Formats: sequence, structure tokens, C-alpha cells
Amino acid sequence: MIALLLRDLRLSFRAGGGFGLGLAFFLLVAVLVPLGVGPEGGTLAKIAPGILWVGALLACLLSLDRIFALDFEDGSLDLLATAPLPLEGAVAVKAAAHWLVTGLPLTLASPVLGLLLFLPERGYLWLVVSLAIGTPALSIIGAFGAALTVGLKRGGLLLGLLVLPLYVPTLIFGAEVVKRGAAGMEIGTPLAMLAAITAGATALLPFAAAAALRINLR
Amino acid sequence: MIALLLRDLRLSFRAGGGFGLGLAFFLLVAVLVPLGVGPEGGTLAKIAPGILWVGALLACLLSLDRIFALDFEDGSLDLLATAPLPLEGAVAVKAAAHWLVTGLPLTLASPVLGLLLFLPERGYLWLVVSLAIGTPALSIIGAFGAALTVGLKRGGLLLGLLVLPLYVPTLIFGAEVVKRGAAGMEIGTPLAMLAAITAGATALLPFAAAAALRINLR
Amino acid sequence: MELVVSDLAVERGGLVVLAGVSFRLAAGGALVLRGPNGVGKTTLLRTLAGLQPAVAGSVSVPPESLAYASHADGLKAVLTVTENLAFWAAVYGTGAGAVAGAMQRMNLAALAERRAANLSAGQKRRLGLARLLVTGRPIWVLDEPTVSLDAASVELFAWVLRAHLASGGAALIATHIDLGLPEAEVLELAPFRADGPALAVAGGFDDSFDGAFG
Amino acid sequence: MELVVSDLAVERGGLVVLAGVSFRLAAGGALVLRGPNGVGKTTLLRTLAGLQPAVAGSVSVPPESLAYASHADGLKAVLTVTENLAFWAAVYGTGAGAVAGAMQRMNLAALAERRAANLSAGQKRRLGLARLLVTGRPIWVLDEPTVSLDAASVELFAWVLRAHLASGGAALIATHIDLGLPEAEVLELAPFRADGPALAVAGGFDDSFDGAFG
Amino acid sequence: MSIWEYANPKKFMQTSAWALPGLIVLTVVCMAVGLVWGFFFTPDDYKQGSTVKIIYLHVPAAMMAINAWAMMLVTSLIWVVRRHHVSALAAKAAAPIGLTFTLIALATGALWGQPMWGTWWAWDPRLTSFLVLCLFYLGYIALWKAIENPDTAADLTAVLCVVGSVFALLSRYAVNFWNQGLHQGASLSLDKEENVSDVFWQPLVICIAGFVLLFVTLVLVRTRTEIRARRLAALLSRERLA
Amino acid sequence: MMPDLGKYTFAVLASYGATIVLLVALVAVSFWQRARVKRALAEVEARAGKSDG
Ligand code: HEM
Ligand SMILES: Nc1ncnc2c1ncn2[C@@H]1O[C@H](COP(=O)(O)OP(=O)(O)OP(=O)(O)O)[C@@H](O)[C@H]1O
Ligand SMILES: Nc1ncnc2c1ncn2[C@@H]1O[C@H](COP(=O)(O)OP(=O)(O)OP(=O)(O)O)[C@@H](O)[C@H]1O
Ligand SMILES: [Mg+2]
Ligand SMILES: [Mg+2]
Repeated sequence: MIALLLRDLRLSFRAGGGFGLGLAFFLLVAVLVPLGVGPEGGTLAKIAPGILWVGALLACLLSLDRIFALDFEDGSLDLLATAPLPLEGAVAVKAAAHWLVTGLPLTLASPVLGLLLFLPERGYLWLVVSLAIGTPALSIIGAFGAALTVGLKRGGLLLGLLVLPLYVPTLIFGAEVVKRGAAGMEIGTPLAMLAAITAGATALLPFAAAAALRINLR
Repeated sequence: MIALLLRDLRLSFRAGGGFGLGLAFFLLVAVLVPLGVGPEGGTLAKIAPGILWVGALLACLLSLDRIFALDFEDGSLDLLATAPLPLEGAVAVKAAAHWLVTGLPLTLASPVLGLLLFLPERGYLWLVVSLAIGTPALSIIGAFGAALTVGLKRGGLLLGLLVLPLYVPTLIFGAEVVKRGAAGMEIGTPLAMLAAITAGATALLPFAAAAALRINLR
Repeated sequence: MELVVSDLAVERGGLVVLAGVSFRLAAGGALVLRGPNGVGKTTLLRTLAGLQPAVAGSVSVPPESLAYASHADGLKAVLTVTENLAFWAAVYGTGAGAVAGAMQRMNLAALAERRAANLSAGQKRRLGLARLLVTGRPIWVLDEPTVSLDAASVELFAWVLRAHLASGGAALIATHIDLGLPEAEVLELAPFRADGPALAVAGGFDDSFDGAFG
Repeated sequence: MELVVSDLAVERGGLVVLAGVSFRLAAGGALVLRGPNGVGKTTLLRTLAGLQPAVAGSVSVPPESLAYASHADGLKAVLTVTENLAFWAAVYGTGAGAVAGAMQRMNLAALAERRAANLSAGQKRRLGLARLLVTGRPIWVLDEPTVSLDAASVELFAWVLRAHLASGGAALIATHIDLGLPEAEVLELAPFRADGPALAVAGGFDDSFDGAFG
Repeated sequence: MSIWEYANPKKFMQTSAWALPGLIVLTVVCMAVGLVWGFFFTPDDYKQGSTVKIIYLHVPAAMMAINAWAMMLVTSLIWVVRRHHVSALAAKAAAPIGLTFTLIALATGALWGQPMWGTWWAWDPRLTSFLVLCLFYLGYIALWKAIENPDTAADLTAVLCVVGSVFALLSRYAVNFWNQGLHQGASLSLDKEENVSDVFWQPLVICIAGFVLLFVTLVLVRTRTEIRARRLAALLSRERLA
Repeated sequence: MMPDLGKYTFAVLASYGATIVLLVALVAVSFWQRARVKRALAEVEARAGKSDG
């Protein structure tokens, strides 16, 4: 398991930058939106929580299809499935590796981007907290979607279509936490829900994803 | 050339839906942003032009790495490069195929999404016009980026990082056209600039992209 | 430690391709599967490896004793030779000693720090075979293992295989090339080919309503 | 119609792997390149095909006369056998007749409507070889063409190759397996191997500041 | 006799062939009566004017859009647990119907919203969750289309349906955080006192029945088509082998 | 005959129109597919029957 985690981390560092890129994409979204929307501080501050969360989500999405597709293409997924390693565990580990190279750096960098979008001061803490709690759910849900589409070449867009609706609750609760946080309101319920989604997804989805993988390898 | 165009179109239809999926992603961005930002009509109307353009851009981006990567992996790019077909032409044709399955349907569907984001009524025409003129530039610029990153596995995020800055002028002028159009202002200059970008990119970038491909195949 | 296959039928793309395959592979034995292209060798091996369910018949094999090597080598292009092997050694829990030994035996020591992307076709294949050695599994299930290998490497492989058999291992090999293993038994698969309409997935849905349309 | 290679040096990964290779391939001739794994056969063929520049020496070949087939077959998994071939026929401007002929000759007619994804390894390879036929090019440059082929298919290929030579074609083939073509000349590449640090890409960037550090 | 007998394609084909003619007639009658009554013979509402007539389309379509997904969930589970092919094919057959109903509910809702709320669209919880449902339908159908092997496709779409249902419920709950929304609350309840007046209610019930019947009929027709298509594919590949 | 829809004519007519178009399209597609598959199956069954017997 640890070997798999290390391998996946190493692979994403070697092949085109790991950490750097998820982050860079997030940054780009945060830069492009003001470019597209225009520079008024008031509007930007209002949409900042939502845009930051949408950006995080898209940054995750863009790297999702790599979770299994590369291993499928070069045959290592076959070999992993026949290895003495529960496939559920492999899925969980791969999702964790994905989180470490996308979700985590994104969370750490988010305050800087909040700055670019004029996020109100009170919001920063909650931005970081909500991303820290919510992004693991994005990775594990994404791993499920990737497992569903692993056999298909050009699965990228299909994957997006399948996964984004699944991201909706996480997005809403996550953005809600930041919005309420920024407005100085009570954030207990959405935060609890966010945590519940992450916990539930982490507990159950690896099984669904492993089942999907087995079906796809058949 | 026509054979290549037909093949690429056929490939994208066969493998996971072609038209439908680029569109679906665009739709998802237009849906997710309000989910993240919240439901107030005024704010949404203000950011609609920018968000729609950013969405179009991301929808393009997500399918970019497929322009050459699949052909590279299965060896057909080697074969294409040795075929009696100028590589520049092949690049242009592949970009055109990409536009037909992403940019075009996206342009046609944009009014519906304008609705979801409460785009002011006067803006619809200009939304469609600006996308129709601007999205070809997105495809051709994207093809250039894809050519640069074709050798790299997990090139997806790197590609995004390379291409998005190149997209900035298109995005700014495109969104500006829509914004001015929606506000009833004069749109001549940004529209002319948008057209100039598309024309220039179409004329020059295939050469750069073909050069990049040749280097990557070496 | 014995692989027993009895009356096995395997399917690909919803059609039974082989039926009635039976054999028994004991420790120390090697069995070469032969048959024309498309007869179903790969399908049979994947079924044995547990990657797809059998249509009929049974496979009995001690748990955790199979190591499968497919057409594709499952190498990571950006990892070095050592890293590739070390990963599988960790997965199979065999440790670093196994890695060094396998590299020695498959003549990969000189390439240890080379990335897999920079290997030639035959070198990649050698690395793929070295992976088998680090699994520490007794029964090898190999799909055309000597593809792209030069004569010297084929010999090296035969030699490694003999050592494996001598130490109580067993091997099931699908191949079109002569491996230089006269002691191996040969199973010709062509007679088990299941064609003719009668054998479309037996008992499957597609057949269960023959005649429903009058 | 002649391929003349003189004193060619080719590099891979910044290192010269082969140097001083010279040969001449005339119409009707076949040349088999042999050499241990990693000697540089693939690199040489890619250089001839124009995919990478030569380090030294020259290649003279009539324009638009080469057809290159690499380790990978360049098949599109979601297209059918016919569609795959028809595409290349259109690119090379040889038309639908060529497709039908090629399928006939490579024994693919029965698989015409099958998607490439659903072919076995050997069937894929046959399809890859059929592509050569639809190019209509006289000089074939082949990298291990018979990998995964069964004995019957190897024979079929030899037969097709002979017909190609008889009709004034030529073929340059890297292989480890005996093709059953006694009339082909053989060029052993091992003697041209360029090792030793002295040969790091001559005149390249790495050399241009030799001695810069005292 | 157990209900599972109908999972046998032969039995299913026989029974559905027997039931279909009657169902088609009933559907046509119900739809025609309901819609004609609703459109031509109901009064205008004092508040909503003639737009109440949209209710006869909007409410049944919205109800059936949700019920179709529920039916797909049940049949998917049956496939996963008991592996009856007919139920997998029924789920596949139902998806485009559900999608159409969703689109009808969205379109009529939008057209109704313009005069009532002054906007085509609002990010109201009920509307939003419906949009999400629409996306689930699209994803589900796209996944069926994308996979070639029918059993693989059945398995994967079933998994998607189950997981998707959980997340659809979650989003329904999540969007409630925004506001109560513009949309009407439940107005059809069994408690007669709370119901809209009988003049609107009676044709509405007939319309709902019509939509239910239409759904059942179409599911049967499309499932029969899917079964035949499976049979066709099997025969064709046999021919190729022989 | 036609009820007076007042100022909401467009909304009501468009709703009915859109619904009917969508439903008719769905029904048409369903039955068209049914006919197509049925015909193809009949052809193949006839062929199979001939070669068998
Ligand atoms: C695009 C916009 C709309 C969507 C997606 C939508 C969706 C829905 C849904 C999901 C239901 C629940 C059906 C059920 O299961 O009972 C419903 C019911 C209903 N809708 Fe809408 N709606 C929309 C717009 C409107 C508008 C503009 C009005 C009227 C002003 C309206 C009036 C009603 C009424 C009266 C019901 C019945 C309530 C009940 O009995 O539960 N809807 N709609
Ligand atoms: N979807 C499908 N429909 C019908 N037949 C299929 C499908 N997919 C694969 N096949 C066929 O299944 C057969 C078995 O393939 P398999 O890969 O097992 O052959 P093989 O013996 O390994 O051949 P090779 O020596 O070429 O590797 C082949 O004839 C192949 O064409
Ligand atoms: N980046 C690199 N750095 C150093 N050496 C490299 C690099 N990339 C490839 N090589 C080496 O170049 C040599 C030539 O490889 P090539 O693929 O041409 O061999 P080949 O003769 O085709 O072998 P095979 O029979 O195995 O296919 C190999 O020894 C390979 O290891
Ligand atoms: Mg095989
Ligand atoms: Mg080689």
C-alpha cells in the first residue's frame, strides 16, 4: 500500500510536475475569472467563495482521468488487480495520492488566490478549512468516476459529465461554508455536512470504484 | 486531408459521444458557477459574459490533450508524420475537427446557458457571434499547446498551464464583446481584435505546431 | 502446489472462444500453449489469472500462487528500471534483495538507473520478465514472453525458467516461438476452439429466449 | 528506386548508438537487419524514415517512396478493420480497391467489420502489415514485423513480401526471428555499435564546451 | 408463480405483447381526455390566469421524471443483486423517457416562470435539483452509449445509478441552504381540504394517470426493442464466427 | 373553440407545443427503433433458419 502511494506520488512528480500543475491550474482559473468578469472589487468579493471552489473542483477534474487510465493503458492495472493487494485498498491509496498532489497544495495556496479575488478577511480561515475538509471527497468521488470510465479512450469529457453532478453537494456545502464564514454567519451545519460527505465517500466509494474497475478489466 | 478530418470526427463520435460531451462540460460549468456563487440574479447577470467565456475555454481545454496524444500513444502520429501529407495541414485539420466537436456545438448551445446565468437580453446575439468568431482561435491555439506537450504522459495539467495564458487575449476580447453587447455599448473594436486573433492564429500557428510535433517525435 | 483446469470454457466479447480445455500443471512442470492467432490464448490466460470469469468448468489453484505477465509489460516509462522492480517487490512483499537478484538474472544490472522510456523494445521485455522474478510466486502465467527478445535473451529466459522449474515452480506459457525448452509439454489449443452457433455464451441471456419470436 | 545509406551515424537519448553504417538496397532486394536487443535497430529505422535527423553520413532515397511500420501498429481501437485501412488508403491516395486487396492478402476479410479493439495481438499485427500494402509505396521499412504472429501468418507475410519484391519493391526489415526468406541479405549491426564516451554526439551541444572547465 | 418469472425474456416478451395493445389504447385515451379537458374546459385561476393550464403538463412530467429515476434505481439494484437481464435493459429503456420528462418539466416550468415570477429561470432549490437530475440522466445515457460490451455497460451504469441516487438526494438537501425558493410547495395531498379546487384537480389526476401509462407503455416498448437488439447482436456475432 | 388565454397566450401555447413536440419525438424514436430492430432481427433469423435447416 505504502509502496503504491509512493509510486503514484513519484510518478506525478516525474511526469510533468505533480504539485505545481494542479496549483497552476487553480491559479489560472482565479486569474481568468477576473479577466473575464471585469475588475470591480465588489462583484469579485461576492463571487470569490464560489469561484474558488469551482476552480478547485475543475483543477481536480482535469487530473482525474490519470488516476487509472495510464495504469490501464500500460497494463499495470491488470497486474495490480492480480497482485496480493485488495483492489479497494489500491483505489483508496490512489485517491489519496491524487489528493496529496492536487487537493492539498490547492488548499495551502488558496489564501493567496482569495487575495486576488478580494475575499473578505473573515473568509480566509473558512476557505482553508472547507477546502481541507472537502477536497478529499473530490478526489475519492473522482476516483470512482475514473474507475467507471477507465476502459474508454477519450474518457475525459465523459468523466467530467459523470463526476460533476456528483460534486454538486460538496461544492454547495463548501462554498456555503466560505460564504457564511466571510459574512460572519454561523457555519456549523454546512461544515458538518461537508465532513459527513467526505467521511461517507471515503468509507463507501472505494468499494464501488473497485467493483467498477473489476468490471472494466473483465 | 478530408480523410483525416472524417477520421477524427468519427473517432470522437465513436469514443464517448463527440458533440455531446464538450457541450455537457460547458453546461456543467454554467451550472456549477451559480451553485457555488449562489442564486442571486443580479450578481449572476453581471458575471455571465465572463463565466460563459471561461466555461467555453475550459470545455475546449479539457479535450485538447486528445488532439495528438492518442495518435502519439498508438503510433499513428509517427505514421502520419511519414505519410504524404504536410504535417502543417494535418495540424490544421485536426484543430478543425476539434472545433467542430467542441467550439461549434458550444456556440450553438450558448444562448440556453445565457438563460441560466441571467444574461441580459441584448447580450445573446453577441454571445453567439463572439463565440463563433473566437472559438476557432481556441482550438488552433490549443492544438499548438497539445503539440508542445505531446510526448509527456500526464500532460493534461501542463498543457493547461501552457495554453491558458495564450488564451488570455481571446478571452478578454471575447468577454468584452459580450459585456458591451449586453450593456448596449459599441462593440466594434473588441470584435475586430477577436477576428484578428483568430485569423492570425489560423494562419501562423499550424506551422509552429507542426514544428513542435516534429521535435517531439524525434 | 498444482494448477488444475477442468473442462474450462472462456469467453471474449460475449462469445465463447475456447471450450472443454482441461490440463494439470504440477510443480516443476512447464506447459506451452500453442494455437493460431486469435484462438483464445490470451483470453484463457486472463481467465486463469482471475481477471475475467470463466463461462464453464473450473480452475483450481492454491491462493496467492499465480504471477501473470500479459502482452503489455506494465512498466512506468518515467521510473527507472530499479524503481519499477522495487515497486512490485514491495507489493508482493519480497524486498530489495529480490530486486537485485532479478536484475542480475535478467541481465539488467547495466541499465539499473535508466528510465523505462529509454529502453529498447527487447530491454523493456526483459524488465517485464524480471518482474516475474520479484513476485516470488511459484506459478507463472506468461503471454508471449519472448516477443522482441534477441536469441541471446531468449536463451537467458529459458535458463531462468529452468531454474524456476527446478526450484519447484511451474509455468504456463502461450507462445508462437520455439523457446528451446524440450522438456515442456505442449498443449495445442486449436481442437478446443468453440465455433459454430451452438456455443454462443452457453446459458447466457442471449440464448435464453430462443424461439420467443415465433 | 534505390535506398543508399552511407556512413550513417544515429543517436538516441543524446548518445550515438550506431556509426558507420553503409548499405544499398535496390529494387527487388530485401535486407534483414540483425543485432542484439538495444543495438539501435529501431533508431536506425526511425532515422531512415525521416523521424529523426542523422548525426553523420547520408541517406539517399527517392522522395515519397518509403513506408514505415514501427513497433506500434498505429491502429485506432474504435474504428473497424476496414475503416482503419480506408483511412490510410485515403491519406496515400490509393483508393478503396487497395483496401480490399490488402485485406484479402493479409487474410483479414473475415474480420472486416470488427473493431480493432476486439482483435487479438496477432490479428492486430496483421492489420498493421496490411496498412503497408495500402500505402502503395515501394520501399518498406519494417521494425519487427512478425511479432506475435503465428507460424501460418509469418508464412503469409513472407509470401506477401516476396510478391512485393517481385513487383519491384524493396524491404528493410529489423527482426530477431527467422522470416523464411533465404534470398534476403543480412546485415549484422553489432559491429557498428558505437560505444565508449568518445562518441557522445559529435559536434553536438555537449561537445561544444569540452574543456571549458579546464 | 413468482414475479421473477418475468425476468425471463421469453416470458417477458409474451406477457408484454399481450398487455401492450390495451395499454396503448388506454394511454391514448387518458392523455387525450386529460389534456383536452385541461386545455379547453377548465376556467382560469383568479391569480394565475390562464397559465394554470400549464399545470396539466408540468406536474405530471415532473412527477414522472423523478419516478422514472426511482424505477431505474430499483431495476438497477435487481440487476446487481439477481442479475436478471431484462431488468438491466428496462433501466436502459427508461432513461431516455425520464430525460424527456425532465426536459418537459424544465421547459414548461421555465415558460410558466416568465409570467409568474418574471424570470425564465431561478436558482430555486427545486428547480436546481431538477437540473442536477437532468445531468444525471445525461451522464447515465452517455455511459451506456460509450461502452460496447452490453453486460459491462449494464454493470457500470447500475453502479452509477445507485451512487448517483445518493448524491442526487444529497444535492436536494444541499440546495435548501440557499433559501426557500419561489416554487410552489406540495399542493396535491390526500387531505382533501388542502387540495386545489376540484375543477383543476380532476383533469390533473387524469393527466397524471396518462403520463404514468405513457411511461409504462414506452418502457415496455423500448425494453422489447432492447431485448431484440441483444438477440440481434448475438445472432450477428454467431454468424461472423460460423 | 379556442379558449381565450389572455396575455398568457404565448406561455401556455409554447408549453403545450414544447411538450407535444418532445413527447411525439420520444414516441416516434421509440417506435422507429422498434421497427428497425425488428426488421433486422427478422432478416437475420430468416438467414439463420435457412442455414440451420
Ligand atoms: C424550470 C422551472 C421549474 C421546474 C424545474 C419545476 C419543477 C417542479 C417539480 C420537480 C415539481 C414536483 C412534482 C412532484 O413530484 O410533485 C413541480 C411541481 C409544481 N410546480 Fe414546478 N417547476 C418549475 C417552475 C414552476 C413554475 C414557474 C410554477 C408556477 C408558477 C410551477 C408550479 C408548480 C406547481 C403548482 C407544482 C405542483 C406542486 C405539487 O403539487 O407538488 N413550477 N415543479
Ligand atoms: N468483441 C469481440 N467480439 C467477437 N470476437 C472477439 C471480440 N473481442 C475479441 N474477439 C476474438 O476473440 C478471440 C480470442 O482472442 P485472444 O486475444 O484470446 O487470442 P490469442 O490466442 O491470444 O491470439 P494472439 O496469438 O493473436 O495473441 C480472437 O479471435 C478475437 O478476434
Ligand atoms: N535516453 C537515453 N539515454 C541513453 N541511452 C538510450 C536512451 N534512450 C534509448 N537508449 C538506448 O539506445 C539503444 C538503441 O535502442 P533501439 O530501440 O534502437 O534498439 P533496438 O535495436 O531496436 O533494440 P530491440 O531489438 O530491443 O528493439 C538502446 O540500448 C537503448 O537503451
Ligand atoms: Mg494473445
Ligand atoms: Mg527495436
